[in-house]
Amino acid sequence: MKKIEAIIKPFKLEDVKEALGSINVTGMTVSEVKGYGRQQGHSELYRGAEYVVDFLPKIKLEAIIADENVDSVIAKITEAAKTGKIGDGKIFVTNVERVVRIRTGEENEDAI
Amino acid sequence: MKKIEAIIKPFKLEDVKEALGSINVTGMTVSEVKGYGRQQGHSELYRGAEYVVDFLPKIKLEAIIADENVDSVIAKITEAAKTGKIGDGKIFVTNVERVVRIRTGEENEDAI
Amino acid sequence: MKKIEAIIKPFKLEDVKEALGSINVTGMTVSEVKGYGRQQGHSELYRGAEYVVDFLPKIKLEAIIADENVDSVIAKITEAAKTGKIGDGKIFVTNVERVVRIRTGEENEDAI
Amino acid sequence: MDTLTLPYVIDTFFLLFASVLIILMVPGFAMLEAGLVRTKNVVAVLTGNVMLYAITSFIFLLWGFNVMFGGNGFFLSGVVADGYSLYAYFFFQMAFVGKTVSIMSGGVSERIRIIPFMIFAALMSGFIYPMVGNAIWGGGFLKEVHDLAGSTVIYSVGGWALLAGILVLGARRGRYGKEGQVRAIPASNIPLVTLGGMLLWIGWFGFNGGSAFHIATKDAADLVGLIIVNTNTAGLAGAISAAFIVYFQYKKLDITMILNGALGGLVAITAGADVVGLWEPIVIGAIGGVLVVFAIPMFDKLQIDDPVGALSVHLVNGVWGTIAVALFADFSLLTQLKGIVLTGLFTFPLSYVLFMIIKKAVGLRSDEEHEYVGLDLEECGLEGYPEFVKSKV
Amino acid sequence: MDTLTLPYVIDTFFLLFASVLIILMVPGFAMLEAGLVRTKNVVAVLTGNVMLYAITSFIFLLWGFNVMFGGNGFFLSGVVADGYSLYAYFFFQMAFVGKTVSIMSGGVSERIRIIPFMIFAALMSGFIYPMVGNAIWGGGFLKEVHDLAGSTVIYSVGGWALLAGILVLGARRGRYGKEGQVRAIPASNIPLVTLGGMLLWIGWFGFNGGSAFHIATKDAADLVGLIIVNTNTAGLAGAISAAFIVYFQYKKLDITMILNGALGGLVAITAGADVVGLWEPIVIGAIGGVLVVFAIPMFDKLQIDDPVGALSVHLVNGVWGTIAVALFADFSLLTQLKGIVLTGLFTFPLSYVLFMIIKKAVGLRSDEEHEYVGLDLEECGLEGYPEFVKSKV
Amino acid sequence: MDTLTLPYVIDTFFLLFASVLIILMVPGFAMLEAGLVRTKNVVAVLTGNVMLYAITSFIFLLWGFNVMFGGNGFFLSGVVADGYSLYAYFFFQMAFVGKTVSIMSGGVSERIRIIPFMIFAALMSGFIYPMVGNAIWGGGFLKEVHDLAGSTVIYSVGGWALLAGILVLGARRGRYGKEGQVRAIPASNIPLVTLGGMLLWIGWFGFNGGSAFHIATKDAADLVGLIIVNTNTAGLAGAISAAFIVYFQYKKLDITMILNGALGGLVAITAGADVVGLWEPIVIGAIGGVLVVFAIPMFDKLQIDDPVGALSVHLVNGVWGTIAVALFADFSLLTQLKGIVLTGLFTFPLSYVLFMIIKKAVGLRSDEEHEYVGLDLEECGLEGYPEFVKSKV
Ligand SMILES: Nc1ncnc2c1ncn2[C@@H]1O[C@H](COP(=O)(O)OP(=O)(O)O)[C@@H](O)[C@H]1O
Ligand SMILES: Nc1ncnc2c1ncn2[C@@H]1O[C@H](COP(=O)(O)OP(=O)(O)O)[C@@H](O)[C@H]1O
Ligand SMILES: Nc1ncnc2c1ncn2[C@@H]1O[C@H](COP(=O)(O)OP(=O)(O)O)[C@@H](O)[C@H]1O
Repeated sequence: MKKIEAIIKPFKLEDVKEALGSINVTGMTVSEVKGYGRQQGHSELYRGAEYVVDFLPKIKLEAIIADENVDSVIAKITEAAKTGKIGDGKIFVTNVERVVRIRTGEENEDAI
Repeated sequence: MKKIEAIIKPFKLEDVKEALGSINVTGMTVSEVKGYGRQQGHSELYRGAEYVVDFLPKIKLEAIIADENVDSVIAKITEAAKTGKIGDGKIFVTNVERVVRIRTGEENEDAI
Repeated sequence: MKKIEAIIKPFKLEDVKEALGSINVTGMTVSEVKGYGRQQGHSELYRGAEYVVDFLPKIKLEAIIADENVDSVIAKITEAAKTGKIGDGKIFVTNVERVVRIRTGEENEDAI
Repeated sequence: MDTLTLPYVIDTFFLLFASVLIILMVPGFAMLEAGLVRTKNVVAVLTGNVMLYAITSFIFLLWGFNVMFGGNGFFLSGVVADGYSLYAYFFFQMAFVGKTVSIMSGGVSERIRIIPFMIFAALMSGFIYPMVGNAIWGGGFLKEVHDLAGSTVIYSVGGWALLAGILVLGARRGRYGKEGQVRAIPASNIPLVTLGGMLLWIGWFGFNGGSAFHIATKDAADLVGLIIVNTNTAGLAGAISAAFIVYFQYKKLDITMILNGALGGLVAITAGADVVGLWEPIVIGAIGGVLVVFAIPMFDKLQIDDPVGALSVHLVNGVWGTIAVALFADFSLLTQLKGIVLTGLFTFPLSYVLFMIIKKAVGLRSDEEHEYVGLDLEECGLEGYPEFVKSKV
Repeated sequence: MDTLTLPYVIDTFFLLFASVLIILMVPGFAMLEAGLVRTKNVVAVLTGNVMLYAITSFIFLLWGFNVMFGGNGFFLSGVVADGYSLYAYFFFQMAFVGKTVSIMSGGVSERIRIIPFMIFAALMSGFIYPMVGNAIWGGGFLKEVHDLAGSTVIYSVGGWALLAGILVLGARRGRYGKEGQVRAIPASNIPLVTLGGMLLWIGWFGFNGGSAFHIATKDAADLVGLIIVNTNTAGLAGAISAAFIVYFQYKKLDITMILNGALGGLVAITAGADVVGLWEPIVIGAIGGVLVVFAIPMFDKLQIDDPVGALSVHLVNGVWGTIAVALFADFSLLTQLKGIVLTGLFTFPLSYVLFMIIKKAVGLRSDEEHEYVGLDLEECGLEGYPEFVKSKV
Repeated sequence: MDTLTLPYVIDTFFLLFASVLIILMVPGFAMLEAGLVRTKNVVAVLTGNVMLYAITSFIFLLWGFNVMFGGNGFFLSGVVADGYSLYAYFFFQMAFVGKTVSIMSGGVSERIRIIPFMIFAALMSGFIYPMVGNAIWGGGFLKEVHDLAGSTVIYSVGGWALLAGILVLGARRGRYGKEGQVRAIPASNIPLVTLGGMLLWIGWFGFNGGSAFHIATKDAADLVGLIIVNTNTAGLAGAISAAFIVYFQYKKLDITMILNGALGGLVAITAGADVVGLWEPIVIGAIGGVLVVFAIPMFDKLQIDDPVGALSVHLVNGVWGTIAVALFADFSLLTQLKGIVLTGLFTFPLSYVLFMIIKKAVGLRSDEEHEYVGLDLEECGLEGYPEFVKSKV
């Protein structure tokens, strides 16, 4: 099994969720993160002093999937999350050795 | 070393923490996340329009542990986090190649 | 490629960011987490009842980097995040199999 | 001692007291609306509320008051106060003017740019409102219409202008799906909404009570007492009826609906609190609450996107309250309807045209990206609840 | 001009002013309590506070006022006002009635369902409170008890009913460990708590000051001035004494304790602010603050779970304040004690039985799962600070 | 009926009304400042605001009032009230005293420890303020200075003491970079800031209006009306001018600047609202708003770290407002300057020395670690918005 971590723009979450649903990936966990990268932070103003906000709000989406789905999942996420503008985010793939469903104790592919 | 990631129901955190403490796992990092899965989101009402909340609040617990503890940790988490109802969550195991304790520079098992 | 996860004290984030910038690591994702470890939680008071706060605020910093940079990145983070007091945090290294830049579809080292 | 001046003194004091209550509605609207929009648009709403109070009051001081009450120039010159201090009279009237725009600011929120909206606010307080006000309250050709404190003059004027504004602006992006389905966009901060709603409720005692203008005779004191009790009763009835209906429909006590119900009741009683007895406000307010609960989804069905429910509260109930005067007291229905219709015919097209002109001239709506990111950063340079990973320390 | 009516006018105006201040306590309690509960129960608390104001006031308008002040039917008929407008008199009394339930709503929060609680609120405002009020203030058989603005009539009545409610409901799940250890459940929003506490403090000037009913003679004006100064002094003293003790015990300045100390002082002075001099409120208030700091952990030891400290503030200090009248002014201790005891003996068992009946009939407490998830979603369908990953846009 | 006492009654009522508005400034300052600091210091700021109200008022009751107005001992003894209740007079004056310290508490926030600051608050209300107040308002040697409600007596006194406090304390860690660059530290809660700002604005009507002391003649009523209108006008003008400049400089409508501009205008009109006509407050207030926008970065350039902008609002405009009296009305510029300079020469060095003594004796500033973690946990034992992973349930 693989873990897909995608850092995306917050307003793209719903689109990505639907895109993944269309290929039957219906389990995922998301969190609010802040990202730092090529996308220039904007400068904000606070009572007369300008300052740069380096870290921009992003959503991190994590989904554990079966090995054979990696390509299709990456394709779907890329398609749905893309705006073409800098800061669209990244996808990272790592290996997962074991998965357990707490409710039933099922393991691995059955537990996804 | 392995990283154990457990997605659990928020009100189970304290129980899981204690369960892990009982087998001397006393380091962990937790964060607030939102989960999407089989557990149906509830529908909320907002000024006359109903809408579905797909993403439910969960806690993500991460603990790096020695290889030999994987089974006991999984067993303890499963036991403590289980309510038997849908949405209890998942445990994912991944491999960790190196660990460093920032304060001392100690590495790997010494650093956990 | 490797994923570096560092759990650090919140007020050290800016120093760590600058330290990484100095070796040209300019992409990273951070999130607010709570940590439990050797550092004793402090006891708070709430209307006449004392209670222990076990989980202390930390920042989790994740950066995907090329294999050859692991040592220098660890060195920089350790240096910048260290206060020498308990609770300085940990660094974890895991393997990343694939990286995709959503905007361009570039993969792996090109996408970091 | 000259006791002859005491009624002058007491009425002046009373008007100042009422004015202060009305000005409490400024933070009232600001908190209500800031709580009802998404976090990313909170500062824009707050800034709009503060600035519109400043701008509308300022213009009213410069010439609006003068236009409305038949003065002869600028500032207060030539306006006559009837048995109380002219300053107190001005202050009381000035406290009103911003309300017509306050009620709009929630309805156009989350997409309107602040400066173009302030231009409209200036036009509203410098022209539209003083002209309607002059017709009904300033002794003009609608002076037969009974509208104690402004169900029509304030609330439906603001409501018509808001409707025009929403039509020109369009809905928030993503609010209505491709097949016309309505997507709820939840509020960001319910305690603020509740605080704002209660401050408005309390401000209304000054709003309606002060509109008696006099308290310094036994009859006047009784009348003020009656008005305030009736105002409160209609608010209670609106809250309770909205709660009943919303619970009946959805099995949930949606506090945003309940508060809007209360405000609907308060708007509805504003025209006639002085000419009805103690039980009529129960009916008037309860119907007000019901109207709100049904009007909110109706506007959504028409894809008229009103983030805070202001049309349902202020426009619908402004009309209802003005009609209710004829139903529950001895006033001509025809006259009341004439007031309603002519006000609408004057305000709506004029506002529509003005909004169109502003749109062409300087633009009205924030661009797509800023709408996603939130207006706060673009318009105000700050966020409502900033912090986290922001600065080194 | 008829100057003879001016005292009538001034007293009417004064009562309206005082009433408005008291109604500021509605958002006051709402903010205080919403800030003290956990985020997941914030909306339920807010909804309860708004609805209880609506329901109790409404019932008081329909018949409660009539029962309490010896009228002859419904609404205001047959009640006689003494030298001021009957409407203002009603409005002032109506502003009081909700308080008896407001003080309960924090104490039963985080587990009580809203609708059963509203049933109790209706019974409180329609029966329990008017009957106690009639006995003490309406010229009934406890009329010798000196209780200016309701240390007993309002605060201990609410307190006894709250105690009954808490006993019937039980503690929040997880509040007390298996071995009886107390687990702190921290508040969610301290700025709201502070805002609410200060609004209550300010409302109290109307609460106690208005209870003089007259201001329109030199003596009356002095008395009102004295009452308001004394009210404030007791609040100050309660805050300072609570701060001292809490700092002495824990080396921390716990603001929730300090504000509760201030409120304790305010409750304590409510019975006798008119019959003591300038220094006695210092003692009365300081003792009030101390009582709060010690009573809160005491109730916890008894496993009586009161999320906001309402029993310590209102019940304990309601009793203390009523006794203090006899200690610091020339009133019979016996009479005061009689008032305290009879009120308790009437209110506590009656409330207990009513809560039990409601529990059997419709259920009182939210089920386990909803208590974990929070009452907001189940009861109100919304969250206090919604947002994040909620809707597409 | 004795109508001769009615002016006494009306003036007493009026002073009580004004006092209540002023006390609304307590939550006003608390919300403004709590919103402007970082989340980790919110509770410390709230606790400071509540405690300073308690302590300063208490000391003023015990002897401060007596010192200031030439009494003969403690409490109110020997002070003479001129045609209204002595209690109301005391209450009104007591409502003022805390303000001198409230305006400081934002400026020294995020690093000062609460208890040492309370020691200073006690000294301020027991000595510094009563002595300056006595010189100008109590018939002392500066009684020629025209300062209606305290541009100098309240705001610049508080401002000088704040400047001394900031110099003794030093800047927040990390505020200024090694090469002197200024690092912005954003606010935590803008809705609270707005609420606080508007409560202050409304409180100011009582602050300045009440400073007429009398309303019970036709002339007095007109004067009070004029003062309140002028106060409001200066606030409007300050908000608008600050908005213009801030938009012109940065193309953003920074609400914290706009609100500070409004407060600057309000401070500036406080000395002379009673002696100017209707248009002068526009100029005075607009200049006040401009001064704020330029003074804030100026203090930063001097590395005088004032988290909320209090020096720019209160000290700078306190001085400007006192000068403006001479520019726009018929008063001696020399006398006004004498008042300004002597007040500064008295307050600043004395405060500096007192802060130094407190620093040596008990320490003034929180240590480095607590400053990073936030003062809330160390000083108060709680956090502003606690929750999350805190307790089992
Ligand atoms: N090396 C990295 N490690 C972890 N996260 C990264 C890395 N590089 C980028 N990110 C994340 O991806 C987001 C987008 O990256 P950015 O460089 O701004 O634009 P783009 O996605 O167009 O290359 C960043 O905000 C950050 O959250
Ligand atoms: N494939 C997955 N990848 C990542 N997280 C998942 C996945 N499936 C489920 N989760 C997480 O686990 C939680 C519980 O899953 P769910 O399917 O609702 O119930 P159950 O745990 O009983 O199978 C989800 O809310 C989500 O956070
Ligand atoms: N085994 C672990 N797994 C995951 N996170 C850990 C682990 N041990 C510690 N941490 C994280 O590192 C932080 C610091 O650890 P702690 O033991 O308090 O001090 P130190 O870093 O000095 O060893 C913890 O707050 C927690 O977030």
